[in-house]
Amino acid sequence: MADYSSLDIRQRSASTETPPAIRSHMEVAKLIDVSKCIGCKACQAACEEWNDLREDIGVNVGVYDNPHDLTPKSWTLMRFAEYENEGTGNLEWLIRKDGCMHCTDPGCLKACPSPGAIVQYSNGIVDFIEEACIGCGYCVKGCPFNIPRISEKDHKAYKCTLCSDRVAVGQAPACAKACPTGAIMFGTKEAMIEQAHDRIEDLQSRGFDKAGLYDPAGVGGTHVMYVLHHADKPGLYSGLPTDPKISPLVAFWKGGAKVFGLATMGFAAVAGFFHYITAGPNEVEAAEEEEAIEMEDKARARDETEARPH
Amino acid sequence: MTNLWMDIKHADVITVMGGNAAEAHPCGFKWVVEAKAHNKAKLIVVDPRFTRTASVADIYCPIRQGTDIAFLSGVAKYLLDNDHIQHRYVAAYSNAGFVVKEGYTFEEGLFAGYDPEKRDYDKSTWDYEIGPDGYAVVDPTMQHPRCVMQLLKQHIAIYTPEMVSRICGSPQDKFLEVCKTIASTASPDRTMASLYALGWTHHSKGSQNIRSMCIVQTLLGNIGMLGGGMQALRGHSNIQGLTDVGLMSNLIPGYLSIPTEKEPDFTNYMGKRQFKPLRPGQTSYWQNYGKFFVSFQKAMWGEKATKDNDWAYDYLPKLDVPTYDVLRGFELAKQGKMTGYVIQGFNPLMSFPNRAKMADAFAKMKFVVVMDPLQTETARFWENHGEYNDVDPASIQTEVFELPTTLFAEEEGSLSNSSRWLQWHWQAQEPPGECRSDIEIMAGLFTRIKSLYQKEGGAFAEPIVNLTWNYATAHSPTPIELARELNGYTLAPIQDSAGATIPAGKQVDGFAQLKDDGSTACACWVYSGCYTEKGNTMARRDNTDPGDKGIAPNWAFAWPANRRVLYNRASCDPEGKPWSEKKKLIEWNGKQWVGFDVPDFGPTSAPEAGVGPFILNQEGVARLWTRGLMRDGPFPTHYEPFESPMANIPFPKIKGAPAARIFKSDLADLGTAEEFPYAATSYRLTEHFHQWTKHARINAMLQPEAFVEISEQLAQEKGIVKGGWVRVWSKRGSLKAKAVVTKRIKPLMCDGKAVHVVGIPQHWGFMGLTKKGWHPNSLTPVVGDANTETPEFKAWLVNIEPTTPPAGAVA
Amino acid sequence: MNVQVSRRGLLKGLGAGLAGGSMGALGFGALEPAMAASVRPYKLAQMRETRNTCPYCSVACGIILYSLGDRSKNARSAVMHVEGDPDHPVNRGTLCPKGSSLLDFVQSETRTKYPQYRAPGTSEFKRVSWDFALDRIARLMKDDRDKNFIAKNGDLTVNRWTSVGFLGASATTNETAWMTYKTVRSMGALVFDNQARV
Amino acid sequence: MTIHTDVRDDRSHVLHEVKVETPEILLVPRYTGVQRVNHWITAILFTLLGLSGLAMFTPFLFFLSGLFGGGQATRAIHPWFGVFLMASFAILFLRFWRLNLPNRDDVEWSMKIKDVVTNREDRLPELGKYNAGQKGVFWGQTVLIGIMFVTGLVIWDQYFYQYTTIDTKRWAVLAHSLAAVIAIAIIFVHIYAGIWVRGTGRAMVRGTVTGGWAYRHHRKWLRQLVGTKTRHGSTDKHGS
Repeated sequence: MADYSSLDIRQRSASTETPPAIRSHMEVAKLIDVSKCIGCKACQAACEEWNDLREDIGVNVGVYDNPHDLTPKSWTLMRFAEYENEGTGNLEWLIRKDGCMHCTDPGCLKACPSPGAIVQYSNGIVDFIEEACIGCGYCVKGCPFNIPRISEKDHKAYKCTLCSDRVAVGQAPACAKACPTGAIMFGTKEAMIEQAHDRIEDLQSRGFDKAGLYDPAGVGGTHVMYVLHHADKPGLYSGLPTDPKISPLVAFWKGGAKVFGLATMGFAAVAGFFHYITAGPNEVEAAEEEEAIEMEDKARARDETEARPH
Repeated sequence: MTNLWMDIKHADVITVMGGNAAEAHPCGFKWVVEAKAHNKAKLIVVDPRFTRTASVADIYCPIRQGTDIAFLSGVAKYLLDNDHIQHRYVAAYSNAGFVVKEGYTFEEGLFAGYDPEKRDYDKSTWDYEIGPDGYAVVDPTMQHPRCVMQLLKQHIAIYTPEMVSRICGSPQDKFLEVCKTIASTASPDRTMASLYALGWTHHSKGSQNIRSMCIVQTLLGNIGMLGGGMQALRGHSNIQGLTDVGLMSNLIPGYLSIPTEKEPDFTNYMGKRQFKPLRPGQTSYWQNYGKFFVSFQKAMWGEKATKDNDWAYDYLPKLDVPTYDVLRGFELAKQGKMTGYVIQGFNPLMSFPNRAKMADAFAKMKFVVVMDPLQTETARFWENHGEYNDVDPASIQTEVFELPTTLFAEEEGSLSNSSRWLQWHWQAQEPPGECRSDIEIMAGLFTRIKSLYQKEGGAFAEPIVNLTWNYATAHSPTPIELARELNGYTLAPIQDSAGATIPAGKQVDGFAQLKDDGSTACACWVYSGCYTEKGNTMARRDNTDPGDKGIAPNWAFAWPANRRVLYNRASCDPEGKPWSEKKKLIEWNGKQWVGFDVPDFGPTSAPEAGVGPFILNQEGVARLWTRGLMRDGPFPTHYEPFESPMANIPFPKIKGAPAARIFKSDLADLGTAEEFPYAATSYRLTEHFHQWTKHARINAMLQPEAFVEISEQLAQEKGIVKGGWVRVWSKRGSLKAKAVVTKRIKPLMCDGKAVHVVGIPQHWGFMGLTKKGWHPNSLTPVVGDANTETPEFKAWLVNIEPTTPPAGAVA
Repeated sequence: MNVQVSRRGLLKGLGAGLAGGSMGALGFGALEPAMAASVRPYKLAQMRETRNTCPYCSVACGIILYSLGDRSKNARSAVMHVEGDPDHPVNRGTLCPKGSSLLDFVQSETRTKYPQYRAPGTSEFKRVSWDFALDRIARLMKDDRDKNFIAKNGDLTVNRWTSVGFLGASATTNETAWMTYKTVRSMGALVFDNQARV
Repeated sequence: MTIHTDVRDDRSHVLHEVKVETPEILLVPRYTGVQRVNHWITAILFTLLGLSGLAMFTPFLFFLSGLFGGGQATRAIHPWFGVFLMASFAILFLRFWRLNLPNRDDVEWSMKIKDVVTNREDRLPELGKYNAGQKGVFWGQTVLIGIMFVTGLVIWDQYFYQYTTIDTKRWAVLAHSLAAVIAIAIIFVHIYAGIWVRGTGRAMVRGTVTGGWAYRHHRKWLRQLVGTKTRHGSTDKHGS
């Protein structure tokens, strides 16, 4: 049967040729069960350690979130939100692990101008190939989740790779391996959706009747999914977008605009050519040269009469 | 822990109170999450702060720090008033029916025999009535006015929901919701696991906090059960082991005790440790005390410990005070009575209360030795670090030695975890620089001292020069050699239980083989079985788990005797049937006890014999009332912390805990609620481990800078802004930190008055990679729990104000 | 100088310019780099695995230390990565944020590496030899013990030494604990405690 | 006799006949040296911008990044070309904006665009220095270059990332690319016109056009030029 550790490529940024497509593959997914998450940041630590990243030591700004945002050296991050639930009168501490969602329809890949700098493997992982990255930041504009970060050190884009190096040898991503409570699960997308449904049932039995799975259709579904107690209000979880999709601006820029652009330029060139072979050149005739000289002579003559002394 | 980590998955209710398991023990907490996901368990969190544990709880109930006894006594009262107790269990397995001596009283918050001068009790009346047969008198109906059940009812009668709410500031509806949920485990097939840690022990009545929950758990029949028990989540990787091996002033390995002055000779000493059964046919396992003690003496001094010299009884020091614990040690140092301190992997300057006092004490000593893999503040107490450690080196005459040690990755040996597992680990890399293992350093030190005594002679050299030292390399014993000593070995041929002869010089199979005739040596009887003739049982790695009970009996070695769930006999009814099939652990098969775990009981002792399940106790049953065994009373009673924002409501005359230990000078250092209106508490964060991980880059990044947590209301009152600098000070000191203003801390309404809580995490200092900061010990009072001398780190008073950054800090 | 302008000449110039341009462009067609996706190489492939126990809290998670060097005589091994031990019944391969960062504890830049000594009144540590340190400490301890050892209290034999204190660690092995216990107790020391309370 | 078109000198010179074997031709100065240099600097930068920009605009043209030493270099240098182009074009603009102000003739000329493309010059009105088409190119580039400069700054993440939101950047990057392709199309027309209308090229290469060219395409300009030059015809007295 198909496996999910294959690195066959499904999509490749800015490429004119299409990758082989006959093999059958399973898709992977990372399921983040927010209701099991204790915000311990083990995932952050494991990510830094495995990927040989070391974020700078910052300061406290009055919150638990450290570092304060994703950076080229921090590919995942716990975001803490304190929510007073009017319905139950209870305080809820909603802690979400932020990071790349590995969209089925990745805005970053669509936006990327450099051939092969962003690829999507057949298992659904969206990976940045830094060697090919030109640092233009188009992926930042393409991403509906504000994930990629450009390094000021080497001007390349970085983000979660879903530990493609681990998955390739059949291991779970470092964050999933580490997660003490099993809030981060990893497996085939199918299995993860099943797992999510068990969890949702349990949550509903505990009074979270709006519990649900976050696998936004707007981007064709994602390979990182959330189980949320309040699936009806993703915004509660530090601004998780309700209906993320690739911005129409980006879509037009990468779609219509390209066609329009090439067409306009092409048309100008072609039009010129055809005009030349039909209307031909616009040449000055010898007569006109003489007219010009004549005009000049007249003028001089006039001058001289005016200038003659009496 | 009476049970073990994986066992938590069997719980139907989990109460995290006096701890914050999700943050302090995330990987153990996985089993709580497991119980919720697959056993439909309910998680209750009772804490002054809405912690990360609370973030996944079903019920969160706030409580004012230091009022747990009132809360839990209220729960016990609820159980009794509403008859939510497991009757057969209580009747058969607790001392509820035991009749108490005449003369035992409890009035005005004090038990009989209190002496205010000594701050201590004469406990002579705290015992059972002994019948003509020499056994304790028991009233099975539990109706006798002086029986424990009746006394308990009287004792906790005051803790009505109203009273609990007035004292604890917990909303009544939440409190009752907690009671209801806990009560649901009174049925034999439902259990509750209680998870606690320093949140209960860091109080002047820490032991009694825990006792309160023990009473609740006993009434519910949850001790000895799968998914039940009292789970003490120990802090450090081997603090269990350090305690088992007796590294305390008053202990001998395996919870034997160092003699006191009042026990001048061996006979006298043993006389007080006979522990004869208080009920007919009881086991009282401590009757084997002599075997364990003699084997220990033989392990220490070999043939120099003989019957004729009372097994070298005189080689042991005799105590003149109950203990010479750290608090007393540094009190003596402050008084100039200590010459030096040898400190192994420990950072007392940043761990013990009243840092000013600690610094003073260190400066008064002639020498300080610090063995540590990291650069600790303690080793640099004399070094000036501006505001963070404002000292003048020139004025400090102490000689300081910083000795570099290996760490886990560079050494092999065993660690004892909270589940009492001894797990062996192996070396992965060579030590950096000149680091040496603690074993090598201690051996090097000892062999030098020994040879000095051999050369020069000196005060009472015998115990030193005669200490057993049969190591291949004298200056560097191997962990294996030491493990073999811990397990015990025969010095002469002995008979095992089957009658077979074990020749001399063999490892014993377990403590059952230890003798009091000097034919066996054993350093730590509870560890016996860890390194037998069959080999190193601590290194076993078979994780198969029959019946998926979460026992994994062949993984490493658990003391005692590889038993995983203590008191597991109590998981069966008196006839030997499991209370619930679902929670079957062991059972009586007609001939013997069999099951998934090693029975905590005579393997062939039939139920009909009526032996109680708690074989370590003379009564054979669980103690709702502890006789004279606790220094501060046989029942837990609500006392306010020594520094408290309010008076003791039920017992207004009483300040602090009557029998808790406090030194004169420290008494003078206590502040009042007028001066210091806010209730402070200290704690750990999940991103850090004490002051170690501030030396680890990733952790330093995850929580880079010291902060205090306060409510939005207090912030508003004081004009404190999120992320701004605040100064927090107490009678003893002052510190600066960033402010985290949060909804997770709310003012508590206690007796109609709002009490503001100030939370102070404890991971920063002036060494390491994080931003420099202070430890709450700059503020905390030196007060010890009556029974354990554990400092009151969880409840004291402070004041707070906005301030400017410390010199050199980022605004 | 004389300038002669002929229209033909002008045209030629323009044409040539154009041609040059397009020629150039065509020439670069071959320049498109064939860039294949390259996943980061798996870094543990040839590392040595050692079973160990997390030194922090008392859950005692099983960990696997991955180190370079196969322990052959001339190779010096060094831990390069730490991960949870999936066989371990409690943590089942997981690790908390502390455990996940153990590598940075092992490799901490603020580790002690050499014995250091601070003389009375001075303001800095000086690197010293092990022999200097241990000899000096042994001397200080013996001198104090001989001076302050209490053999008798009245007619009671008490044999105690209470003027030098000892603190046991909390992450050292049981074997270390026993070594510490037997040596300290043999000297009759009573001011002896561990980290259990904090 | 010689004609000098001195690069340093931006003043027009006395008209002179050149005697050659072929019929005599009148040479009319159209652009001074400085103007030509300014124009060609702008033109070169525009070309470089076009090539580097197009490389990032569509995969089909990514190969163009090879011209600049690869993607990273292309990404890094493109905005700097833009800054210099902006400067150079600004000077050009200041020189010529007055001459490009539209007038009545432009309207008529535009109405007769059919005759323009079919080379029926004789049916067109007499024109000043520029016709409406040339003015169109001038103003078109002015507007588009303005747009590209501003939007270019918005998406120049290396220096200006923090000043705008991602959504603003999305608008900017779209506007930038659309402006670019239109500008390029216009430039194609501009270049073609130079090929199509014979004798135009030398204006930007040598600085002069033939009298006939001027008479045919910009008679009003020629008239006025002849008039002025002769009326105050003693310019050679001062000067050379």
